[in-house]
Amino acid sequence: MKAFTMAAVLAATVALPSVGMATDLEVTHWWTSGGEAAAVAEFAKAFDATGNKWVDGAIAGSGDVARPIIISRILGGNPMGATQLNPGKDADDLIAAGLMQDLTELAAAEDWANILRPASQLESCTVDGKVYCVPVNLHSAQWMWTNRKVFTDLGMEPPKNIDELIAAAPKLVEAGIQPLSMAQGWPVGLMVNDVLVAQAGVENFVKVYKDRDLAIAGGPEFGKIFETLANIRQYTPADKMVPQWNEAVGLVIQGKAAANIMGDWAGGEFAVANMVAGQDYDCLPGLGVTPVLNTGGDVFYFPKSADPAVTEAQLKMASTLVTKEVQVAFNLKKGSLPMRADVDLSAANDCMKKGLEILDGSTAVFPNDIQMIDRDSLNQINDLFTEFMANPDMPAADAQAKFVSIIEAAPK
Amino acid sequence: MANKSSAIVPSGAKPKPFVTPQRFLVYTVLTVCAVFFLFPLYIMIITSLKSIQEIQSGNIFIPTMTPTLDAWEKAWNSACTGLYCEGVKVGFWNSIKITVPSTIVSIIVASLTGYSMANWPFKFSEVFFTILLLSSFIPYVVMIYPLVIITRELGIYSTLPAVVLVHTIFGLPLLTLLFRNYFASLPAELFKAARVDGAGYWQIFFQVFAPMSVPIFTVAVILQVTGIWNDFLFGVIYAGPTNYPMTVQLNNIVNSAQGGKAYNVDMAATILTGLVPLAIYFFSGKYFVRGIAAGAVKG
Amino acid sequence: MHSVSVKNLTLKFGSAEVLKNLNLDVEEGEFIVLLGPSGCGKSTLLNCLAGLLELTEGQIHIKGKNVTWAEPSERGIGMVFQSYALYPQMTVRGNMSFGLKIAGLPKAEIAKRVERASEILQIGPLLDRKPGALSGGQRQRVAIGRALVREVDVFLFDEPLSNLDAKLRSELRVELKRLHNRLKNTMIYVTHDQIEALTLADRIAIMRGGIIQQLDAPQTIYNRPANLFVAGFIGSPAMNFIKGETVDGGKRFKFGDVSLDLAGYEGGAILDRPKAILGLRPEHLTMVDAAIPGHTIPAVVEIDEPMGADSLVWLLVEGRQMSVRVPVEHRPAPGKQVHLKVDIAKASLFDETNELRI
Amino acid sequence: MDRPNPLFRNLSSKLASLPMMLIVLGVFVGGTLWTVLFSFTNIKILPIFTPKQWMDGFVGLANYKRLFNSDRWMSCPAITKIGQESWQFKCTGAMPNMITYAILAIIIMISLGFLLAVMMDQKIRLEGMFRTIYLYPFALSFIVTGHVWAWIMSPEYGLQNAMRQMGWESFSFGWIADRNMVMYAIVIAGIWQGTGFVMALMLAGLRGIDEDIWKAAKVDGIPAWRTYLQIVLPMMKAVMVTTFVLVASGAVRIYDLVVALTDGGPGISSDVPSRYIYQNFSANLGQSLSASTVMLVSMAIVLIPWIRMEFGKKSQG
Repeated sequence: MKAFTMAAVLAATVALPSVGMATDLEVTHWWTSGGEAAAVAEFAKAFDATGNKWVDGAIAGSGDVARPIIISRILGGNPMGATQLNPGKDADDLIAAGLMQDLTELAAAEDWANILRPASQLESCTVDGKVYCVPVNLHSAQWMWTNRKVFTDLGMEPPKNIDELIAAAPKLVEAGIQPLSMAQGWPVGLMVNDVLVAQAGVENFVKVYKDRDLAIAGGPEFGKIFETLANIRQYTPADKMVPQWNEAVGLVIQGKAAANIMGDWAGGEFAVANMVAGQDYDCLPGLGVTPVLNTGGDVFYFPKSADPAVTEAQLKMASTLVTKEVQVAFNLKKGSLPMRADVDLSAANDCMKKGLEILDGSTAVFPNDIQMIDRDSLNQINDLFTEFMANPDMPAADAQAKFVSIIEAAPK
Repeated sequence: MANKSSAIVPSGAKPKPFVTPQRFLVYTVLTVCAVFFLFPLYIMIITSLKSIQEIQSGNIFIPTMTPTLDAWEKAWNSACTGLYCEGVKVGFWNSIKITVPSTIVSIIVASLTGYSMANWPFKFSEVFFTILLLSSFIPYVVMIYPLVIITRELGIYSTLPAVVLVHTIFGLPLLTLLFRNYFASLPAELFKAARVDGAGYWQIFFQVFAPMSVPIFTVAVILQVTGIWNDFLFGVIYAGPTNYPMTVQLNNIVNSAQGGKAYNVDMAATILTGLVPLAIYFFSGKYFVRGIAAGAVKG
Repeated sequence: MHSVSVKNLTLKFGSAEVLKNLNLDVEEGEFIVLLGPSGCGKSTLLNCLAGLLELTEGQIHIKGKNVTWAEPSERGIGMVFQSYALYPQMTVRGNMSFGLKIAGLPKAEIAKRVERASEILQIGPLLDRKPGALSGGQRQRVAIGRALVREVDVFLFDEPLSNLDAKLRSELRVELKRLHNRLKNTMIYVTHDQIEALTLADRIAIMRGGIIQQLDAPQTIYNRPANLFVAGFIGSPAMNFIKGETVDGGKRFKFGDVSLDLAGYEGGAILDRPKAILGLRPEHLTMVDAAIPGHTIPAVVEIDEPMGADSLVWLLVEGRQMSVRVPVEHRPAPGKQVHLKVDIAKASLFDETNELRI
Repeated sequence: MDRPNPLFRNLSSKLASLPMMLIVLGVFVGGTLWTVLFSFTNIKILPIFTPKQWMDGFVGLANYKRLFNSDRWMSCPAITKIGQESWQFKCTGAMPNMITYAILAIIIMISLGFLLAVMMDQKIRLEGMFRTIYLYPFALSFIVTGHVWAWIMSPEYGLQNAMRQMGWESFSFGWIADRNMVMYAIVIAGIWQGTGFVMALMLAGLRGIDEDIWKAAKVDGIPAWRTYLQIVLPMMKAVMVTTFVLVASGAVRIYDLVVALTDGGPGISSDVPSRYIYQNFSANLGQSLSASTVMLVSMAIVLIPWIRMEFGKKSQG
């Protein structure tokens, strides 16, 4: 442990040449797409304005690439000042090992429990009554994005839900347009989950994921949805897949594809392309079937530092991230919803307003998947879904059976 | 050694004075293969010279009529890698800072190890060598956390020495094999003569063997520079944020699209990042073959 | 005091015993040749003497000093290798002075010694060249020079002439002998070439299977080989061997229908041995036209090989081949029936069971 | 004078090998032990190292059970065709994919590399140019190789699209999106990247062959191709061994190329063990460790006897 602290001190002094008022904080995150980078810039601007310095440590490639790097850094005794990390079970181990900065005092002083909503977000940052991370936005993954122009050009009415899209699909294909663009990897899993929750309803979905209700997971209703998915997969053949989610969104923006199923962060890409919601494109929460949204979101953790100046800067940053102005500026760019209800969102676009409406209705709101089940099981589910959607030979019943067995094996 | 390098001239069948069907076949096969090997480079270069509109509308195989170096400029100077939009150039010196000492240290360690294995074997040296060879089959990724702990305990985590150490470790199996084979192929009598002359371990290495080993050192340098320069993971984990190599920027550019994928910038960034190892291959390919001829052939 | 003394030397590579309990004493100024077929352990023994191989058991003394565990350079030896083993990146001068520099000798002394050795070997003009620019013979001279400058008592030669062509080899052979006469150092010389051994050696040690079979002056080895192996190995063309038995209380050697009188044989008690081998060198047989009972062997001429000064005639005796050296004017026609007269005083008789000379 | 303490024999050699010994023992052996031992625990995201943590997290063979039950790692369903007696096994998953890749890559790279080397050895003109062309891909990282080839082979943008644009409407090249062909697409990219290096090794081997062999073969009237195959090839054993170690260790560890080229897709049909290990690495370390243990053990079974045979015998100079 001695070498550990020594290394930490050493690293801290190396990383921080000037011990004074201004403290450099390195921030790791995997936000490198256009909309994301623009949003991060708002954070950086606000933090720099406090007299400290945001040192950007972006690592593209999402969690799989970034997570081992983040964990290594923390483990190695030279942690970053702050880091994006999925809330929930991901960080539990790190907290249990005492490697994360406790934010409880700050949270109490600023009354986070009351100004941040929904409560579930702050809860996922709370372990044994202590707050360890700061939620910065609310994301929901259940959106279908359509390019209006594609449909109007073909003399068609833009679809209001996924069923209408499927109905229109043959005509789109005929016109040489991809009905549904799709990116490889987790976007496939996201889409399958979206279809599941839209068709089966929030209650059943949460029962399966959170309460591990095998009867529902293996039941006829889910069975039917798997059949629907098997039908959809003809429109997402492997040779139409693109590597990144934002490329898939890009196809919709360019009018090469009619629709894409993606989280609200896709809105940031439309914004960068200067498209207007409700006019150039439609965003349909709950895939237009039932207006449901989950409340995932991004959070920042602050690895513990031996340097009090760093700790101070960390607390400053945590506080900055949830101030009103920063929340508005950031979320408008990111396409996500702010954590605070008490902010002025007149500048928000149609999509965000739709989201806020649902959020206030709250019955249609459900927790993010990682808050209900562990990442390992999620990965397995994702494997299953990507394989199911890519393999036309895999019967829907098989996929459902495997889904049930993963749910069954997941640790409670 | 004169007779060694003279063995580098072609030893195949004598050339015929006229174009025979056989030679025609040889050149045809070589050319077809050359086309296959050049194809991706061609694509990379012409794509990097196109504008984004041209890429989206056009055929990837057809070169542009209006080449532009904009993408190159952007990739080097202003492509966004997260918050910063300074292109790949920011990591260039870091890559040098990592590559140079890593190459030197790993080659010193491996050459001495190979020399010991070949000329001064000791008890269990064969066992160590076997484990070393097996280690070249270990998936690197499982070694990440143990190495984090090791470098942390050494007090060097997140510094240049840590990444130098890691590259030395993962370069060791292959380089040791090459050096061992090379030194084993040198005449045993030379080693004996030096010992009779009173030269010890270090004197033989530095004064007798090292001057004869330029070819194999060339190979080792080429292999290590290429591997280390292209590395992303170790650099990002062990070198510390102040030393992030160029590949970190490349990864951020290539693995994320900012408002539609800028393939031309991707390609330019790719070529720019690969320029150092590419240059080394272009200029020293001859010594590479020569060096391997000296090192890997016998043993 | 012996110059070099090997005591009970055993060397094992793993379980293989390469040298077996070997003893060898070399006198001051003596030229010893280790001779034997490849794999007999002669080079291995030399490497042990040089300290390049570690013994399993036994001791080595050089000039009365136990050097068993001493470094090669501390043993007072110089060594010359078959492949010359010159350092390719150094000049001839560099090669010769390398060891002296390591030993920390003053520059003037090094220059003096290099000067002297190059004068002895007549390689003065080559001093600033690199080995790559030298011919094989020149390289070997440099290699010898490198041993010479060490000014040691014992020189070890490991097949130094094997890489040279026949003409150069015989030239350098003579030169080596001259060198030995001049320097009077102890020289231990490994070769598989018996001509070199016979011409150069004061004593030859014939080795097989890690054991010295016989250590004697060249003439003794030639005339009185201690066993069947030595007899067969030395001499070109090889000695003729005839399997048979000794009868009449060791007075006669009988094979097939032939019976030879053994009176005059120089050796031990012959006795009656049911399995004996008579060894006859081709030059110790004469071809005669008429049989002399008890002293000749009937034979039929097969072919002959004229060799300039004399001719080697191959004959068939009882279905086996034998060779006879005859003056070239006495070449017989093939198919001719002849008789071979045996000079029993120069013959060797072996017991087939233990292969030792009787 | 006594026999010196064997500990101090070749002391310099031991000292110089000390870094290697420390690395072998501390990193390779130590890391492998850690991998094997903690593959029996429920270690999830944060790595653990102490015996107490090991005891607390011990779960026996649970990780291995899951590994071998996972379709992603390996599944070998037996297929009976109607009217046929015979059973067919078609294995899918990361492990069979890697083995397919390794076998193909080793065979094609070595034979194509040898063929190219033989042709380069015909005293051709422009040898330097050809050599550079074949060798340069080795200077590029797998990530780059993967991205470029992904693009070339992409049915949407790549070769297929281009050919159709140029009027060859029926041209079809969609391996990368075809779950049955995708591994071959990866093999193509792998060959492109590594064959030049193999060629260089082989060329070096050929140049080390004694000239007299050619004269002898010519006198005997042996055709050139037979000389290469039956005389020269067996003489190049050492270079073959080096090449094999290089190509095989690269093929077994293949990761970046797959990630950049297909990211395991379509579905998980081009998954490989290293990718499985890497992905579990940030979610379920136990799985990751058990998968690499399986990989290491299977490698060791194949390699140890061979290494002992190949390198053990040369211990005496």
